[in-house]
Amino acid sequence: MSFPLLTATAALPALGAVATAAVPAARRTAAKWLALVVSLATLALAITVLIRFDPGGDRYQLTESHAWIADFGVRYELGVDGIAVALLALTALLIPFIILAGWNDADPLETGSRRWRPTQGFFALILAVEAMVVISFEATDVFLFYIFFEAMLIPMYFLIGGFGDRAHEHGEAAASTQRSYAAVKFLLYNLVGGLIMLAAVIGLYVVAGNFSLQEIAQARANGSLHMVTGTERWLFLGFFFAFAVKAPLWPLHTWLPNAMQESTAPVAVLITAVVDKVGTFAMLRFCLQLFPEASKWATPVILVLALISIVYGALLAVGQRDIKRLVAYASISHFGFIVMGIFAMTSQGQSGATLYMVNHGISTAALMLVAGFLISRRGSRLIADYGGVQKVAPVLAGTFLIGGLATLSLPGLAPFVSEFLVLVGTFTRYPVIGVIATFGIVLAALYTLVLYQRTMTGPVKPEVSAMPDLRVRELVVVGPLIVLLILLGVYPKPVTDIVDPAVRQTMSDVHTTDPKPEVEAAK
Amino acid sequence: MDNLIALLIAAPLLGAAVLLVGGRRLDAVGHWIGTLLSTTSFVLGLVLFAGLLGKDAENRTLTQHLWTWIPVGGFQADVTFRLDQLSMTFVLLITGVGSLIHLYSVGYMEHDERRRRFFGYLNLFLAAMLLLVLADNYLLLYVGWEGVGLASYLLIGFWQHKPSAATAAKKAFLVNRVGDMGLSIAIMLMFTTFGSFAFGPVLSHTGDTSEGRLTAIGLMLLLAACGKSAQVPLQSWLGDAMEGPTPVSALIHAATMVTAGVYLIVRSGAIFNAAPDAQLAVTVVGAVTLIFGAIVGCAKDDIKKALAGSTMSQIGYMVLAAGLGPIGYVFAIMHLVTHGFFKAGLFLGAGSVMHGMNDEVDMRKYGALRTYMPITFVTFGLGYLAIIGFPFLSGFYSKDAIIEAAFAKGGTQGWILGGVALLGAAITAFYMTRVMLMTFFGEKRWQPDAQGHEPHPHESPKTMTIPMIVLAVGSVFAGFFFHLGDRFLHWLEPVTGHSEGDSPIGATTITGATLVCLVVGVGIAWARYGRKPVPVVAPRGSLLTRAARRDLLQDDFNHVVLVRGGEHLTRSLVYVDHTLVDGVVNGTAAGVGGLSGRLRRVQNGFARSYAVSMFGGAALLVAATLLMRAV
Amino acid sequence: MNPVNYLYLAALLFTIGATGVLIRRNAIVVFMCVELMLNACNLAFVVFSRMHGNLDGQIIAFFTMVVAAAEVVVGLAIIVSLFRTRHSASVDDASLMKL
Amino acid sequence: MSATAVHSLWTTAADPISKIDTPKIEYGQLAPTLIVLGAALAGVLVEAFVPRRSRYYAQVFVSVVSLCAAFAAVVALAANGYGTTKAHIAAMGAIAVDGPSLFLQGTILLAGLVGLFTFAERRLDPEAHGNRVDSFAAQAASVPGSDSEKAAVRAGFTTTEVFPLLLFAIAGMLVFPSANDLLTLFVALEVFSLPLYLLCALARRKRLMSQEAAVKYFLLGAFASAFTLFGIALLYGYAGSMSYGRIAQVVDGTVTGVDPALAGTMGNDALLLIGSAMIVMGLLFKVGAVPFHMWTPDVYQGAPTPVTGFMAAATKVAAFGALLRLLYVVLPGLRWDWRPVMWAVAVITMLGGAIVAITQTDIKRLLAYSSIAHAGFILAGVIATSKDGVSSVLFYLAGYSFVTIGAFAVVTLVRDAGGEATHLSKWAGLGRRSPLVAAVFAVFLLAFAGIPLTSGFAGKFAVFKAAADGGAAPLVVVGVISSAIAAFFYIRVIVLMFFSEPRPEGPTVAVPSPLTMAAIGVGVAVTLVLGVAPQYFLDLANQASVFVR
Repeated sequence: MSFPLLTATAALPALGAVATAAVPAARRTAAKWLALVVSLATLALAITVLIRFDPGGDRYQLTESHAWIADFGVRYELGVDGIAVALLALTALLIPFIILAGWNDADPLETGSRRWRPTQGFFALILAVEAMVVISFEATDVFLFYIFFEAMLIPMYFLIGGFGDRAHEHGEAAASTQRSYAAVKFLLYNLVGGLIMLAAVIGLYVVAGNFSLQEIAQARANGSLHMVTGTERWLFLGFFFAFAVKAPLWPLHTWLPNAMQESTAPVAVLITAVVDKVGTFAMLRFCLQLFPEASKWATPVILVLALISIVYGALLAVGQRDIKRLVAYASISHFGFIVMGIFAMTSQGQSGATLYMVNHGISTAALMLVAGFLISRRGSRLIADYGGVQKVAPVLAGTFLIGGLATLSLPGLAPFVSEFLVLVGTFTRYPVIGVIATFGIVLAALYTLVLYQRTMTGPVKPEVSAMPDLRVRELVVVGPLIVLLILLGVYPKPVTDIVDPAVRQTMSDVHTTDPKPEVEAAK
Repeated sequence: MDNLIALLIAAPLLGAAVLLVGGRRLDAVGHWIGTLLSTTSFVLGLVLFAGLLGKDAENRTLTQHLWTWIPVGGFQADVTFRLDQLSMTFVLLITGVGSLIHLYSVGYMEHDERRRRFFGYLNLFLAAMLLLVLADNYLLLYVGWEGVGLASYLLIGFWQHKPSAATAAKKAFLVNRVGDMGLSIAIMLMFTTFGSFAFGPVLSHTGDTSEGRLTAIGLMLLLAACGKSAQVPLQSWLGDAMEGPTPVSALIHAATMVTAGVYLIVRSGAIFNAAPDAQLAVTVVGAVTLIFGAIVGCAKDDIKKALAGSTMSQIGYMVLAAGLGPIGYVFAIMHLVTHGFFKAGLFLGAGSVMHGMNDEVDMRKYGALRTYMPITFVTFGLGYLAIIGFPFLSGFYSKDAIIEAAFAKGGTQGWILGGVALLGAAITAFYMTRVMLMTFFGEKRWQPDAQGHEPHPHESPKTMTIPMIVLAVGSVFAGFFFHLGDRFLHWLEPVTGHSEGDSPIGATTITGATLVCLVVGVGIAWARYGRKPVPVVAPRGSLLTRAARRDLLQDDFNHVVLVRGGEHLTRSLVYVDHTLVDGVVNGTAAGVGGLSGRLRRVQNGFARSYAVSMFGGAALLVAATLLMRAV
Repeated sequence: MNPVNYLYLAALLFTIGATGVLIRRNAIVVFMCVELMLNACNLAFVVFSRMHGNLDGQIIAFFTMVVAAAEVVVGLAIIVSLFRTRHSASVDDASLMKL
Repeated sequence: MSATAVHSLWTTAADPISKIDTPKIEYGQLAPTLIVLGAALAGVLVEAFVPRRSRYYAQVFVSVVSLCAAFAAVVALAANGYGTTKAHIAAMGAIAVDGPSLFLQGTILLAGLVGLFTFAERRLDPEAHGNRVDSFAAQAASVPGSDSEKAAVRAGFTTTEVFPLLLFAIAGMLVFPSANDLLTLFVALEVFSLPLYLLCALARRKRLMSQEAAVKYFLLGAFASAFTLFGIALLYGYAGSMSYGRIAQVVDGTVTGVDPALAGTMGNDALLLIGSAMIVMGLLFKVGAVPFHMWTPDVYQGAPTPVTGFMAAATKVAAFGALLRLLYVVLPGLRWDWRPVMWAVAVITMLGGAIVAITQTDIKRLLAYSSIAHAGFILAGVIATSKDGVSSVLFYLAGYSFVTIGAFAVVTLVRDAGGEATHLSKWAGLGRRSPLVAAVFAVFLLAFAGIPLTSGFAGKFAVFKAAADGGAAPLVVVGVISSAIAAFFYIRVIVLMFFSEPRPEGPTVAVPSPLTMAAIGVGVAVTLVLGVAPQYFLDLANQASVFVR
């Protein structure tokens, strides 16, 4: 038996989490370094996966399969396709930056009991989330996926509720109340989604008798597993609901602004750039493969919801007074694009959506982490509290601008490629929706530039006049992300090459092909 | 030689990267690096130009494939460059005028502590514009297109500490984005229609599809062009863009940015040729903007804004010409080139004046500057003569050709368009004469600036005057040079195609009419501003004047409808999100909580009531069981 | 006499006992009502035993008595300790815990 | 009825007496019960003869040894195939030795053992006059606050009787799910109920509440027993037998239960239906299903916490075992009648428990309502009427009981001057003061909430799967909804512990002896093992899911 690479990729951060949590209270710095080293090692493993993955090979590669809970028809089955590899790499890539960015976010303010170890906890939780996200991307067993899809809520919940920005306009008590509100909201939304999915998972078992994605998909494809139309639709809705909460799709989105607003910037990045991706990823992998007919049936409604998300998220982003909330609503808009791309059922749309997940992860990380650096300097999240920052901290302002430009999908930066692909992919099948979605790019420019203008330009406010520019650690965080944004914007081919075969497979699962261009069709 | 094309772009791009990433270490030499790399690009352009001239007219298209950019299914975007006569023309204009502006900026920005960054942005601007004109497909063009938007954003807002500059920059970007939306929809339409968006497949298959689709594509391209070229209704950013340093205005108005729209329309000629409705829309937009810009130019007291109005109007000419189809394409480009010379010269001159006048921009506070700044006066004067179409200067040839082409459109349309073009010529003469008179003639109306410094007008340093002189030479001779033996026509014809229209009136008559308009315009201006002293405080003016001062109320319209409306919309959506979307969930939670509170009271602590509940439950259980049997 | 009538009697006694539990306040009385219900059951057992012609029912009756006796022991202990603490045997007084 | 018929009744009734055989008792197969019962009696003797000073140790020793021995006996029986191939009915039809009984007996014994640890804990309360004290009253007979009580405390009295009481209760519970006739069922019910009534009254602190709990539990319990008994009488009247197998046959119609002569009056389904409904009601009372649940919160709150933990776990196991056997062995022929009714009960139990729990402010009451909701979930598995249903319920009960005991054990640790600090507001910021205790409690809460990787999830999944397979999909949906509601209050507690600022006058967390630590540790271990690698236990439950008839 070959080395279980995929298991190792998930197990390493899991063990790292335990080890980090076990570091004694006084050795905070050791815990940080340990977490960083583990995350880097995980990245190395993820890169190994990336290298060993052959885009032209089997659909699922590096597969592992072991008996687990035979009684539930559950196997421990791992395997990655191109889409999963891309997202796996993204996750492994972002975690070291998140850890580095949050280096000092969890230093204890006052000592509680002797055993109170928030720093260790913070980094352990981040690694735990990484482990669970990684295994969700790898799982080819629906049940296995579900378990980690749900379980990752717990560490996330503690990260949101337990760690927040230092300063708060209404004092620590109010901050703590709002934090726990945000954490509870996050958990309840996702838990409700997850429980509804649980009902569907059980239903799937009743219908299919096992949870193997490959087996079910195959049985569906060759007709040996017939689902009654109504059943398929209900099951699809159960799955989709959970993913739509996670993604999040309008109108199930309201937990995201709260969660991102109250958590520290690295955690906010973790939510939107890493954890939420599981939702959209799962739509692509599970909804479409398991329930192709129902997916097609639901497409119009989902596209409209996605469209609403795009426009609504962007408009609300314009109306925000809080930097993080603004980024959160922007993310909602972007998730609208991703969902739209997935359900446009064209290869451009789905490749674009996958690429979008990767790019959005990087761009949001860049923007949000810089915003976090900014917020930690001034101790306020309110846009109105800033002004003229570029004068005193030009590098910070510059990186913030690049992050913002990536968010508004400036050509030359990575998100443009994916956004355009999604738009084209949607347009070829649903021109009207594609055109309306294009309005999103104007709104994106509006909220980004308004944010930049209000915080970075204009006369220097007295409170920011002594603001230091980015430190070396912070530059190390932002620099590589920006380089990646440019690289993937100029040369996304390596990623599309990996993703493309998987998307084509998915398309054939759903029995669709790209619409032919008019001229070619005429010939 | 093909491989040099990429270097054209690479040189300024490298400059931008080095200058922006390099940091303070490069402060001392940054401006020279920038100028050098821009000039390098110009030299490369000349080399390529020489190479092209050495080939047959039919084989003057070079392509360079660098790498496959986005390959997804049928969607294939390549990074491929295409250098033909049309792009060559632009390359030379962009790098030539651009390099001169770089040189000029060395002096103009000397005292700005962020000069290095300014040059970085300038280089970025050139690179983006070169990418735009060299791209072989619309998507790559789009990259340059938005790159230009970004660079203009950075440059217009260069003095970010001024809120007005930051706002103007944002506005420019946003309005441009609206146009960009058009371009991206156009690309999507092309993809669904032709399965490609490279110039070759798209432009050679226009005959295979319906006119309706082509019209849609054309209109979307027009929307894009309106954004970049500041055509009505997306012209509003141009005036505000004057917040940027003057070299930036020169660059935007002469060599880059606003010309992009004209390039796009001319480049997509094949589509417009097959979609007459779209063409008509182009001409209408051009004609309206022509007059609109001219009127605005008449009312502005800010020298740069007056020039901005003029740009709008002149681009209107070009768009009008481009809308005329093959009759006009060549002349549109020709006017674009000559305009590049004289408008750059005018702006640099204006910058020179401001440089000497403590950055004062209000022409009412100028006057009698001709003796203090002789070089500026002469170069500005030559540019002035060129733009009003003074015979045998460059503007004369290009504008005259457009007016002829407009008449040649034929029918009522021809008369209307020709008439508008003529009227525009007259107004141009009026407002440019006004600018000239208010700035260089009359009495001194100088005022101390906000800090109380009296202005001491003086001639600008050599780095500034040399570019002005060079541009003045271009303004004088370029038109004649192009016109001689229809050189320009023959040069461009293989790309754009050309057809002679049959004008209802003779060419000589039109030229005569143009000259009459010119004299009338100059005369009225002289009567109003040359003979009488110019008041320092602007008179209230007529309704039209007041409207024109406010950009014909378009900003007010935008403010009321878009800004206010948008604010209301977002605010109400924030409310909706909070109360409705969130409220439903919170309401459900509260409902369950309330139910819980009520049910809780059943548990009243009395054992006997518990027993009642049990007894009742037992009774129900029994009854239900019996009932089940009965049913 | 038809043994079924004894069944009716048993049911009646049971109902009376149950009603007593529901309406009486004194814990001892309540408890006695429970005992009455048990005895109603006993009656039923015996009647059924008689009707079926086997002895099971009668044997059960004995068991029930033993169980009832045990219940009395436990019950009285609890009730008495409650009474000594509160000086009241009202079940309604014992309502510290609610909601 | 003719006179001869009546006469023949008399004579035939008299005959069998002469034929009474010596009862054949399979002592080996009843060993678990007998060991515990014997130990309980030994405990009584210990109480009588061992000096006060060493009674505690003697009692703990006897109890631990007996429970371990009984568990070993269960394991031995199972290993010898009594759970599967050799399953049969022992003790002349009174006791069924089969898979479900052995599984549940094993569970009860382990739960009892862990519960015993919490009973024996003597380090939590501060020492009174140099004597270590446990959670039970110094002298139950003394009036709270009286001089005699003070004297008893001063003298270092402890109520070591709790150990034999516990053993008696366990013995009853062992019999309850394996009872194979109605009489045994009733006797077992009383045998385990009576000691529990007493145990409830024995709290050291808050004795008023403890006594009140006992009174309520006792009166309502007796009331419910009476119903059960009447139900038994009716069923006996219907079938003419107490034996499960015999009644089932009568229900199926394979045997006529009644003399044809009596059929007109007696062979009446009304007897069957009313009788079984009343028995089921008695069992539903024990499991705490709505609307028979109202004793649960009060008793759980008032009883000494170790007792609550034990009771919540073991009673539920025993009662569900009995319910399963009753419904699956005796009344399968009636399932079209009882299924809809049980559907309704399950639905209102799940929803009722979850909804009312939301607004609770006392941690013990909260857990009580949570146990009600869980009873609803388990009922969903019961309703499946399939082998899967049985095994899922068995699995759920095994997982649930350890979580419950563990959770209540944690509750005993959080104390202030008045003993256990059970008001939720006092738990604020516990995560800051004692991260470990809070984390452990959070694990239990997450298991209650059914978060994956805990036993709660595996159990819930098993039960819902069985229900969905059995055609009860709507029940699954309701279950999911009430899970969501339930999640809300579990999360509320977690929020309180971790995200609220600790109060300055907040409670302290006592450091327990290894006994409670073991109880909590076992709880956590079982929760995680059953959550992560449940297959072995699912197999076990699967093998054990066939009832003998």
